[in-house]
Amino acid sequence: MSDHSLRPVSSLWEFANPVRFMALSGKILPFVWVACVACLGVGLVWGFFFTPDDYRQGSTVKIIYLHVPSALMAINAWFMMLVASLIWLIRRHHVSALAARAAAPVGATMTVIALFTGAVWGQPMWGTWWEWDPRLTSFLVLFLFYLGYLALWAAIEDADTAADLTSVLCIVGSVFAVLSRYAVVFWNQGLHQGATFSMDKEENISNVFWYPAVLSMLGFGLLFVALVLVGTRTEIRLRRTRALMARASAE
Amino acid sequence: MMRVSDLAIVRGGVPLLAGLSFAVEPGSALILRGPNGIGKTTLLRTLAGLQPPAAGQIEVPEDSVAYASHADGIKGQLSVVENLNFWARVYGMADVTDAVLERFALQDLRARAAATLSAGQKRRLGLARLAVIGRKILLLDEPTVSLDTASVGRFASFLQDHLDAGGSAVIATHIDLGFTATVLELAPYKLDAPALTASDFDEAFL
Amino acid sequence: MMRVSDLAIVRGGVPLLAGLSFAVEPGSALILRGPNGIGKTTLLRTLAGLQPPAAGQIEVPEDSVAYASHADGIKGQLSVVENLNFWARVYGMADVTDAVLERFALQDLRARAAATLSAGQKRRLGLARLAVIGRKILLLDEPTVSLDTASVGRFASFLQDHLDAGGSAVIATHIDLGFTATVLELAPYKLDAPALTASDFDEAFL
Amino acid sequence: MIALLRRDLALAVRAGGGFGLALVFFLIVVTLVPFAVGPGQVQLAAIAPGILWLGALLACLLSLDRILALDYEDGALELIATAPLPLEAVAAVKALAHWLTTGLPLVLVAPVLGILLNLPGPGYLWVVVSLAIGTPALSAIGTFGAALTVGLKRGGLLLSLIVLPLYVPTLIFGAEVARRGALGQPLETPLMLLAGITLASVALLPFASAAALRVNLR
Amino acid sequence: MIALLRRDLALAVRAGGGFGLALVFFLIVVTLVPFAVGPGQVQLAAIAPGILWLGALLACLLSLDRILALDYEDGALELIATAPLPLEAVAAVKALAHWLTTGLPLVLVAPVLGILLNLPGPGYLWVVVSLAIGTPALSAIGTFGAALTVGLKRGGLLLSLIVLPLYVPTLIFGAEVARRGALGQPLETPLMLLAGITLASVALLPFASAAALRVNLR
Ligand code: HEM
Ligand SMILES: Nc1ncnc2c1ncn2[C@@H]1O[C@H](COP(=O)(O)OP(=O)(O)OP(=O)(O)O)[C@@H](O)[C@H]1O
Ligand SMILES: Nc1ncnc2c1ncn2[C@@H]1O[C@H](COP(=O)(O)OP(=O)(O)OP(=O)(O)O)[C@@H](O)[C@H]1O
Ligand SMILES: [Mg+2]
Ligand SMILES: [Mg+2]
Repeated sequence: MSDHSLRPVSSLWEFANPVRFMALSGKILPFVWVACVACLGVGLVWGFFFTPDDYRQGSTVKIIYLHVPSALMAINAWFMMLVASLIWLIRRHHVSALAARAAAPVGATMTVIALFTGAVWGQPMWGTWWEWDPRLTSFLVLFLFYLGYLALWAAIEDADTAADLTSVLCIVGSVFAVLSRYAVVFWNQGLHQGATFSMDKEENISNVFWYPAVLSMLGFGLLFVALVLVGTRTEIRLRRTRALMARASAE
Repeated sequence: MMRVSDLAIVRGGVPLLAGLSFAVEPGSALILRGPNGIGKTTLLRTLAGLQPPAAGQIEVPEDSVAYASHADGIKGQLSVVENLNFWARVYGMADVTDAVLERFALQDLRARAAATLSAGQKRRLGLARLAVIGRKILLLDEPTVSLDTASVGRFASFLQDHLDAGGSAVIATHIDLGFTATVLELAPYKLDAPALTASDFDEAFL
Repeated sequence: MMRVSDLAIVRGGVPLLAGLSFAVEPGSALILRGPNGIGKTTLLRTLAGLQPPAAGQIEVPEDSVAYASHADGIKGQLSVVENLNFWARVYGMADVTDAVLERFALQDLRARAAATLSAGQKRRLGLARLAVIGRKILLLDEPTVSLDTASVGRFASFLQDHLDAGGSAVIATHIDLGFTATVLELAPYKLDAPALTASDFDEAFL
Repeated sequence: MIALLRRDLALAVRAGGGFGLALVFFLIVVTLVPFAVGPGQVQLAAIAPGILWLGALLACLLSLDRILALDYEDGALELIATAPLPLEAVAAVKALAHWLTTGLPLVLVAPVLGILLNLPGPGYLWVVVSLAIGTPALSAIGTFGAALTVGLKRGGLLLSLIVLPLYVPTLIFGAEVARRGALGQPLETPLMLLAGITLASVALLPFASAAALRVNLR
Repeated sequence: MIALLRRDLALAVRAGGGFGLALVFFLIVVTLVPFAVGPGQVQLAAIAPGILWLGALLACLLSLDRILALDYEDGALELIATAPLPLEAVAAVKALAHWLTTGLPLVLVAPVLGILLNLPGPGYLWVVVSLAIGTPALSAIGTFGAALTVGLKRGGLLLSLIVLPLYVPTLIFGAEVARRGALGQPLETPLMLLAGITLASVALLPFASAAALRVNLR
């Protein structure tokens, strides 16, 4: 597996070569982990212990350091799966199929974390665990998409078939996910009182909260990258072992 | 008519046969022989275009192939005649004639719902489909399963007429059909199946 | 062992055969022969107790009969060994042994999900079931369908051993299994099917 | 293609076919709702348009696995795939047949069930209109889901799982049209959006379905 | 019998088995309800116990045809019927396996879904209790329906049609217990009736199921 991993990279697509991918990802993975732990550690500790309580929300505001990053990564993970699926369908690079597969559980977990922290937060804020707010609702729908995607992967045994079908589902699903988002906003527009607490705009948030928030977002991003790399590498190793054992027993 | 060169086939990620080359001329039939599990069904599916070959070429005139699998694709709620007419229409042919029904001894069963046929009667119906769709090259997977001797003879005579009319056929079978045809033993092309299966997908990671 | 007297059978309201009397002694096999649709499957189902006879008696020791139908009752998601063990346990027998697997040439496929077997391999699995459930009287409906010659031989030798051990069998088949057995031609017992079928239910109104 | 459509329709109306059963399921779901939520008149009227849409959607859903699974199991799908029909056309015809045997009857019977739920007066028209416009999308999306899961042993529930999130936009806009209709509010926007979803699904999804079918038959 | 139970459970958890999917269907139905009826808090809370029961019932219903139809299609049911197991026991085991893979998970997940529907506080306990007591009846009744329709080509919807009316009493008492629980009203009577239905179904219906099976295999 060694020689062509040493050649200089002439095109981005070369990383789609499993050998090159393994070599490179093996090298950067430790750095990603270190950076991830650093960002998360500093961001969360800073956020939890060294920021003042919000005057309206008290200490519950601190959940934002988990909630917002996980929510962002939940969406980004699906987007990454979409790109990877397209690459698999068009260029048939096996690594990208496995990367999409590895991203799905991570993305689904992020969605669950966002939903859960949101619910925990909603209890003191809105006095209810759940509110059919458009944003929350579209997250719930996103979670359903993740479930369907994962279930389809799990139900198909043949790897090629599974990769093809899940890719098709991911693409069609993306279109419908965007549609759902608009539908949900439309649906709850008139009924939901605008009073819902929102810090959507950056001006609403003071720097004391902002810096640790950025750090933990970065940390979650790196965590996602690291987990996807680990997942992809494990899958690649698994398949390589299977292929090697198959060859060995054939000889 | 059908020309196959250096074909290799794979099923469920396991390479089965490789280096197959043969040609089937109009008016001739090729019989595939080999023990259970060697890959006859897979080969016929590949020739029918249902799965891509792992290597090699298949040349075959467009719209000339008909495939008959282990299963007959019969709709139990439709009658015998309705089943046949459906296939005839899908292939743009005329409805089934009495001659065809008689040929496959289905005339008494014509209005019977196909679900109530016995195993051999169902098989006869499945084979009669080949007579109404007007295709030249027939790919047949164990066509005589469940048939009694009289029906086997009937089917052999249908096939002989088909060949005489310039058609051709590739047939996987374990029994003797009683007419002259080239026999292709598949055993020499067999790849030793690995005990542990590696799919194409896995191979990409070596 | 099994004693049948003056049996009549009906399928879908149509009387098929009548006046059948035979006995199958321990150590002997009976082969049912007849053209497609005469009623072999129906007869075997009746003997297995799945449908009541229209007339006549069937005497058979309790808990001694095993039936193997056209379909094999295999669960595709379970492995070969899991399938066999399930049946063994249902019949209160010990798990499948390597000897049985070898006998049916399944040893290399033991951990394979049954869905990925070829037609003949599935059939071998279906037949291997008969070896693990420990029943004396086997009712077999076209057991050799899809089997290659080697497998047919293997099955015949299993059957011969079963008979030598004092078992017995009733077999519907169109081909020659290559061992000595009484042959029962069903054609003479055939009833001419009425063109319009009256079911038992309708008959009650006459 | 016409042969295929006619066969599918014939199969549906034969004994054991799906025709009428989706309808009856719709009827039953709608009947069970008052038992489940309690019989307060006002409350029922308020949720009536939504329940009608939900019931129609579930009835549709239940009949999806008949679209392709039966043909797959008895081998007919392989034979159809090797026949001289483009698979895209097969997928479109299958969706059409499903709509004719399921969606259309649901549309026609919805007003009757509206009575059971105390649907307010002007609601009838808009329930029917929204269902008529929306159900073709349900059939097209459902055929896509059926094509994705056809190879899998009894993919029934998996099929539901995959299809239901895809149904969300159609359901939201459809129910919104019906609800606004019942209240006499303006409903142009959701109506246009609903029509857009249907047109796009019907035009584009057969291609995705055919791709999935090809992979599954491999 | 234990072999049969173990096999059914093994089949359910294998890839393509039904396990977990009923759950997900439940989740989805409950999620779709607000889309259909609109997001008003008060209204949702009022119908929450009923919707949870209806969702559980439909999820159960969808998985019914797996109980026997798969075994029928591949011939295993005929072989099981000729095996030395009383058919009554087979029916009971099949119902038990269905409950373990469907009803039980539904009971466990119901409180979580209650949150989505703004179920009032005391409701959680009684939703769980009523489902725990009621779902075994759903499985037993469902197995009977499955046995009645097993011979019929894809009896899926017909099965629903036959089973749904049989589910009505269970649904009424179950939803009543849950609703009264949510409102803090006395609920002994419906609870006793619900328990009575379950006990009777579980004890007696396997005999009816076995009789139906015997006829269908004939
Ligand atoms: C299950 C419940 C919830 C879900 C699924 C959810 C989802 C999301 C998502 C997707 C985002 C990121 C979107 C963006 O940045 O544009 C977000 C951000 C946020 N959410 Fe939630 N949320 C939930 C509950 C809550 C609750 C209860 C509150 C507060 C009372 C809340 C307050 C916020 C805030 C302040 C942000 C940050 C917005 C920003 O950084 O621009 N969320 N939530
Ligand atoms: N479900 C059914 N309803 C009505 N008639 C049926 C049904 N199944 C079979 N028949 C009819 O009953 C007769 C006997 O069928 P059976 O399956 O017993 O024949 P068989 O001898 O096993 O034939 P084969 O050799 O083709 O398997 C046939 O004429 C068949 O058409
Ligand atoms: N779906 C599948 N997944 C994985 N392997 C399979 C699958 N179907 C068949 N196989 C395997 O592929 C090989 C070839 O099967 P195939 O059905 O082509 O054999 P065949 O020559 O037709 O045998 P038979 O005479 O028994 O019908 C067999 O070893 C079989 O076990
Ligand atoms: Mg084969
Ligand atoms: Mg027969």
